[in-house]
Amino acid sequence: METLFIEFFQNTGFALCDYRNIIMIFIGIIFIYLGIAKHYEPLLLVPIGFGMLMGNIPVFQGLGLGIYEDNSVLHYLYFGVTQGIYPPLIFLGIGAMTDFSTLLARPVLMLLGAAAQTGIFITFLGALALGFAPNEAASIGIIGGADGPTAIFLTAKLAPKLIGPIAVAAYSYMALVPVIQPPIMKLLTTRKERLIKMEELRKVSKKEKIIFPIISFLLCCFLAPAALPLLGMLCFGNLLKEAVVTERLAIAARTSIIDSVTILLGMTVGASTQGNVFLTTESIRIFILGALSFGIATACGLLFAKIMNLFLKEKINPLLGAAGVSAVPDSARVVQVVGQQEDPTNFLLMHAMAPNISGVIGSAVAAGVLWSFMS
Amino acid sequence: METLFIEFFQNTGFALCDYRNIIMIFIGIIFIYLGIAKHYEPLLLVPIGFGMLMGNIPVFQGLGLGIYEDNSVLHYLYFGVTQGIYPPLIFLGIGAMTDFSTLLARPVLMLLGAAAQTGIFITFLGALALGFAPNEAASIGIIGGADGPTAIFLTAKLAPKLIGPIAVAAYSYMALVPVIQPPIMKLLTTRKERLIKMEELRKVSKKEKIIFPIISFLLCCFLAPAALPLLGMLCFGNLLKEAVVTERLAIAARTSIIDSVTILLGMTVGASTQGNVFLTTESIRIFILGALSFGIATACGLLFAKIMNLFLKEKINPLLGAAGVSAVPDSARVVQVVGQQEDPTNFLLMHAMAPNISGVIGSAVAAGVLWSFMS
Amino acid sequence: METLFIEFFQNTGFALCDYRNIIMIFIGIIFIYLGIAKHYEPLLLVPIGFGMLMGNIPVFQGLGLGIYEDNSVLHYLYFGVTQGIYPPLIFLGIGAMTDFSTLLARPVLMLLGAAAQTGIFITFLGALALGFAPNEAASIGIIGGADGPTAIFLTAKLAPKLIGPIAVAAYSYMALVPVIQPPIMKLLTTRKERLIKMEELRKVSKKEKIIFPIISFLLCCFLAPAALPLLGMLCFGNLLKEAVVTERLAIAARTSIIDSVTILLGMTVGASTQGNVFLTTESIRIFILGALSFGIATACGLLFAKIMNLFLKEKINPLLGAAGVSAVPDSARVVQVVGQQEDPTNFLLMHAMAPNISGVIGSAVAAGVLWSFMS
Amino acid sequence: MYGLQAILENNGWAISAVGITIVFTGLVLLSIFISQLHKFLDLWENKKEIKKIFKKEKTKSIKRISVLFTETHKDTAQKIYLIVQTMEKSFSLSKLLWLAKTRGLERPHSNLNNLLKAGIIMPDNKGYYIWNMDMFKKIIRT
Amino acid sequence: MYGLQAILENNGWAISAVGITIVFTGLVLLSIFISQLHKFLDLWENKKEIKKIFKKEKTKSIKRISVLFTETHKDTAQKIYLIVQTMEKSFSLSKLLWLAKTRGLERPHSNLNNLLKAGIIMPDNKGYYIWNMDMFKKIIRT
Amino acid sequence: MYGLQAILENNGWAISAVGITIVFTGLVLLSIFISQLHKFLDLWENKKEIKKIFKKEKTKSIKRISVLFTETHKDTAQKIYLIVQTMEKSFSLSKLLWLAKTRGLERPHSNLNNLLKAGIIMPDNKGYYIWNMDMFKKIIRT
Ligand code: NA
Ligand code: NA
Ligand code: NA
Repeated sequence: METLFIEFFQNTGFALCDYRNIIMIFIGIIFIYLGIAKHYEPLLLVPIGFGMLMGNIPVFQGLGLGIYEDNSVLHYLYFGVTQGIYPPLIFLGIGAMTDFSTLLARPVLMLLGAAAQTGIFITFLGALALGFAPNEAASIGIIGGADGPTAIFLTAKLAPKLIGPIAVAAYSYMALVPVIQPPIMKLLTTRKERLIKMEELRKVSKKEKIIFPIISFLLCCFLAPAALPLLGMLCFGNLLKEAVVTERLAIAARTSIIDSVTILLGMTVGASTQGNVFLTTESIRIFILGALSFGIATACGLLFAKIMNLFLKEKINPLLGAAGVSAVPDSARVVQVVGQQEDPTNFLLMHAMAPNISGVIGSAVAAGVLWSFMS
Repeated sequence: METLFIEFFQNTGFALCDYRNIIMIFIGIIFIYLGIAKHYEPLLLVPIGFGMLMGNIPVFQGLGLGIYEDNSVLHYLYFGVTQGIYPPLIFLGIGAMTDFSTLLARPVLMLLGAAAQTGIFITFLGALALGFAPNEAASIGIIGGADGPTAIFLTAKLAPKLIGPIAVAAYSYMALVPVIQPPIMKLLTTRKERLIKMEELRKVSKKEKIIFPIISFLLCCFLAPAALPLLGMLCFGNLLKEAVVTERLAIAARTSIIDSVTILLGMTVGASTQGNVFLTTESIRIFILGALSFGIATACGLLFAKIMNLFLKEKINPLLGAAGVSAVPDSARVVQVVGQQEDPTNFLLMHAMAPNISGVIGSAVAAGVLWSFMS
Repeated sequence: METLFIEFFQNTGFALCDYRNIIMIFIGIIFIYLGIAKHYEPLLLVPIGFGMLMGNIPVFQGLGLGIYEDNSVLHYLYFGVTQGIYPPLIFLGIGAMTDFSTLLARPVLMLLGAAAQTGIFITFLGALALGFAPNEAASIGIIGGADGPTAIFLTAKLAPKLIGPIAVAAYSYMALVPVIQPPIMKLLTTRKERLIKMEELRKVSKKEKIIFPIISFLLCCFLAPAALPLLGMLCFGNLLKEAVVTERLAIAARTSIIDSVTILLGMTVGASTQGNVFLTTESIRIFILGALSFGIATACGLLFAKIMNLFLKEKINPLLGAAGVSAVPDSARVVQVVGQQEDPTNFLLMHAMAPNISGVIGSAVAAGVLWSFMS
Repeated sequence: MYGLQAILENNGWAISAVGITIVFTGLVLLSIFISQLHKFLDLWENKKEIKKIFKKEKTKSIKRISVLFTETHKDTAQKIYLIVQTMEKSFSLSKLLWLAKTRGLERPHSNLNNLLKAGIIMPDNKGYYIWNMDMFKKIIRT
Repeated sequence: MYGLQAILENNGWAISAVGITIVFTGLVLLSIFISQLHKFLDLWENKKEIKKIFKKEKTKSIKRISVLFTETHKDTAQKIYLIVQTMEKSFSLSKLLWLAKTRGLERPHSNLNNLLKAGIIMPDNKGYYIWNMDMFKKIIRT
Repeated sequence: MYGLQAILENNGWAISAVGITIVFTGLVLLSIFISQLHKFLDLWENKKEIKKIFKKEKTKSIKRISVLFTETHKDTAQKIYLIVQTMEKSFSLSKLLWLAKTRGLERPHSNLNNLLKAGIIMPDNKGYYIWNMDMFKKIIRT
């Protein structure tokens, strides 16, 4: 019986524990804390954080417990991540809950959503320069797209080994948008620019809203066919929403489907960060590049807005450019907050939704382009 | 960089595009239009229509984008169609939302649901005569069952290659029930017959409703065991509904489960209609036979009702026979409408639900029989 | 045509039928009856009962109808059982609907939940003595854990062939808790003991509730890593609930996810009881041992409570010990009922929830321990 | 192969004939069964009903009348009702007891007990209790 | 390999340039399309509207006035409205007919028929009917 | 193999003993931890509370009083409140501003600004704003 006790003890987490597991568990708890106490993207940080705990319980190999073991429950649930199935399903739900009205009312603001994607490609170049292979560099660059599902999808297709660090980096920075963006926004704009008010948006008709997902899907996917899974589902979800007659399907998409998938995606992405796999110098470089990518994307959006103002009769508030990174809807809210710091009667939120959402489309297209070039 | 541009352009949809893709995209838009603007089965036509767009974006092979490529997202979601998993899940939901009261109150009307299935077998013979192989002929015949999930299920088991055209034909004709059926109904019935009023239905007790799904499942599946997956789930769903104590499971079945599966089934069935696979003379023949099948099924139901009237003391309105094709609940509504064109105070809807629902059971049994004979 | 008729008839359930199928169908109907008419765990007994009907329709082999055939729909749905995927998902939902307040308010009552698990190990010894292999004996012992998902999970990992009988035994006895437990409770306690009143529970703060799932997960899984899939999901679900900011995920977990999985798990477990596989002397022995296991677990809980009273200043009502078996929340209700038979003003329900829920944690740990020893 | 030959070769006539026969057999049997079902159930119900009238009704009424409510009891019951009105529809007995104590009702235990026995407070089978207004009116407010 | 060399070697500049160009092309095209869309839709709508004014409006109004309501009819309509108020928003015509019969209304069939023709009772396209209050006020309560 | 021999052979006693020990260890540790948890949390809370009393409360009250409301201001605030009542609970500031302009309020920008600074209009953190009734009563309706 003694031998059994000893044998058992040797298989407990206390005996098997690696310092890296402890670090990751600690990070997981921080994620949970930020989600719950600070309300930073709780729907993502809490599942990822708890997933980190689950993935870093030290387990003996062979029983089928770890996420990287073939027959474990976590492995089955992780399948949707590695095969890129979850991200399109999440996009389906996002489509079914997003109102594209502001974008339809002021289409010129879409360009800001395009400009911010420059960050993706600049980071891609940086990652190449740091010695990453092209497929890895592309996956790192997409962090600047500020769109979790897109980042996971592209990484699953191009560099599956990096899913853990890239997903965690992407979601961390998305959660930290209220911390990262304001200084850059204030640095690159003058007070006078930040005070610019936007004119009221026109009312958009139902027909425009129905036609939009169809056209934008066809146009973008003819241009970049590899954006099909993400953009297709985004537009499909939006069509289900706007068609009204398919309301019950839209409800399913934006409740049970997206919520179930968010739980599974968050948890398994978190669990994929096993200490020994995750805590590498590579991950650290990814985190640094990711932060840069985010910053550059924000800067590109802001600067492009200023360039646009050189040509536009009716000036736009360059703060809106920062919303082009996506990170829906946090970066749009940051624009609102920063704008109101100068003038509390300036309401930029609705206008910021336009670059914000077009940033989602933009990064999906960028992901499609990178995917098709890399494989 | 020029070469890259050219290379990229050669991989865009504009360069890869085939005229058949354009035709299919056009058809997809028509489907969406019919669903949204005309309210023809929008829960099916909109997903199928958008699926057609997704399936006909011209993509380069090898990247894993097309539904017929092994590792594509669409392929994984299509798995539920090819393995016949989605249709039983949809039947679970239908069972959980269907009230069998009228059928229990007037069981004799079930015979009309049986009669309409004759269309399946006549079309089967016609397809054989046109040179289709028996398994294909059976799959084509089932279009006359006017039941999408049943048609998809049987085709998945017998002739997986035809899933696209058969599913699209089945759903198209189901959507077009209000167009196809009325002329046949008016042709085969006299005004006097159409004026027949049905007596009030008796009230059905809770116990009858609970016992019904159990008995009808056991009886039909002992007779035709291959109807098990479809009928089993239909009756299971209905039991969950009628048992009341399992209400929360019934709710899941008739909301999140059926809606999620409807989205995935509709979209992937639509996406399976890639122009080069779909636009064949075979598909055209399937469409013609499908229309015939539908018409014959309607006629069989009507004529059998007239035959029944020769024997019944209390005559039934032969229009009810047209509801025997299934296409729940559209064909029952058509009966109501055509009946009211003669006499606005004649209310046939509730009575038409009986043959309508028994038509679902009938085609599931027919599918079981055909499946067991063909394999 | 005659030959075809005969051939067909030879393939109907009437011709293929085995007396064991009839027995199982009869048992299935009893399950449904107990669920609907007697309200014994209807959410489990109705799906399992109907699943028994589905699994015992006599089918010809080779077509892909039976649950044990590779390509059947039932087989695909059964995959979640055999791979142990459904039980953790159910635990996710249970976590998201359970309030651990009482347990936090009176942690000493957790020991009763530990004590009742002794039944598992005593039955394990009994099963060994009766000649079962260790892996089978462990699966049989877990019936005493009175926790369906845990029993199915462990059996799927250790002795997949026994899933049917063990799951049915576990759920049967859980449903029969109001019949099995009261006599044992009355036998092992004095009237004076049953009259003991418990003091009011203190109010538990939100922070405690949020920290609890994290700590209990880490602590138990460091101790018994193999409890990871079950405990991880239970605590994850509970965290989603208590975090409030993740309410929409908790709703998904405790509605669409748990309900969908319950439908599929119940039905396929029921369908796995094909007469020829299920009706063996082995199954009968499992049922007898299962009943014993349940009884012993109840007795252990009761007796341990009496032992605790020897040391505690403030005595606890030993009836609470019976709730330690889990069978949430039925056995807690039984405690309430038996307590009120002596004194209608004695309210034990809330107090009984503490051992009840800790019994769930206890059996998950026990399952983890057994799993790691057996493989 | 085309036409009638194809049908013959593939056993088409037989399959169709057998097929439609089976569909009809199934639905005819089912319709016959259903048409008899409610008659059978009616018989069964009546049997039970008759039994009930003779047996259960009696015991039930006896059981309930066995709790005697003095005027003091009724008065307390009214007070408890006022408390219950401040609570949710499904209330916890222990909370009610505590509230009753707090408000200084006399012998709350015994009074609640009486209400339970009389069926005025009834378990909702979910661990909570509900107030049976009908019974309350019948017994107390007479 | 590091630095600029790595970028060059992996065709980095070209990929980035092409990539960002495509993203811009897509969104620019889309934004141009959208900005024109509502103008196009307005035109289309107006075309229809104009047609409607000349065609449908006329036929519609004619169609409705074609049902003449005598005072007796109006009286019955009022009574039917009272019945409808006791029913759910979407009601079954057969049930309404039955209720009307039960309450002894004269010629319920013909009266219901008139209400249907006048558009006071309208199908809800789900097999049930709703009461068009506006039409009722316009025609009956004048 | 049966009986005690089977148990011995399969290491049954040891497995059971170890097993039940671990279950107990787990739950005992957990129960000890829980029983200490709320004490620990209380300490932590109190620490914060004490700090708060000395620091934040002051700054907060100062910050709020810094907005001075003249009678004219208060009057406008009352009018704005009437507008807010016609809107949803969470309202858009830009819409409120527009409504205020439409109804001819004087200097709506500056007035709204004051209400924001005074915390009478508060962001709901979802991009919309809510009306803080308590603050409104405290500052305006005094
Ligand atoms: Na983006
Ligand atoms: Na049919
Ligand atoms: Na237990």
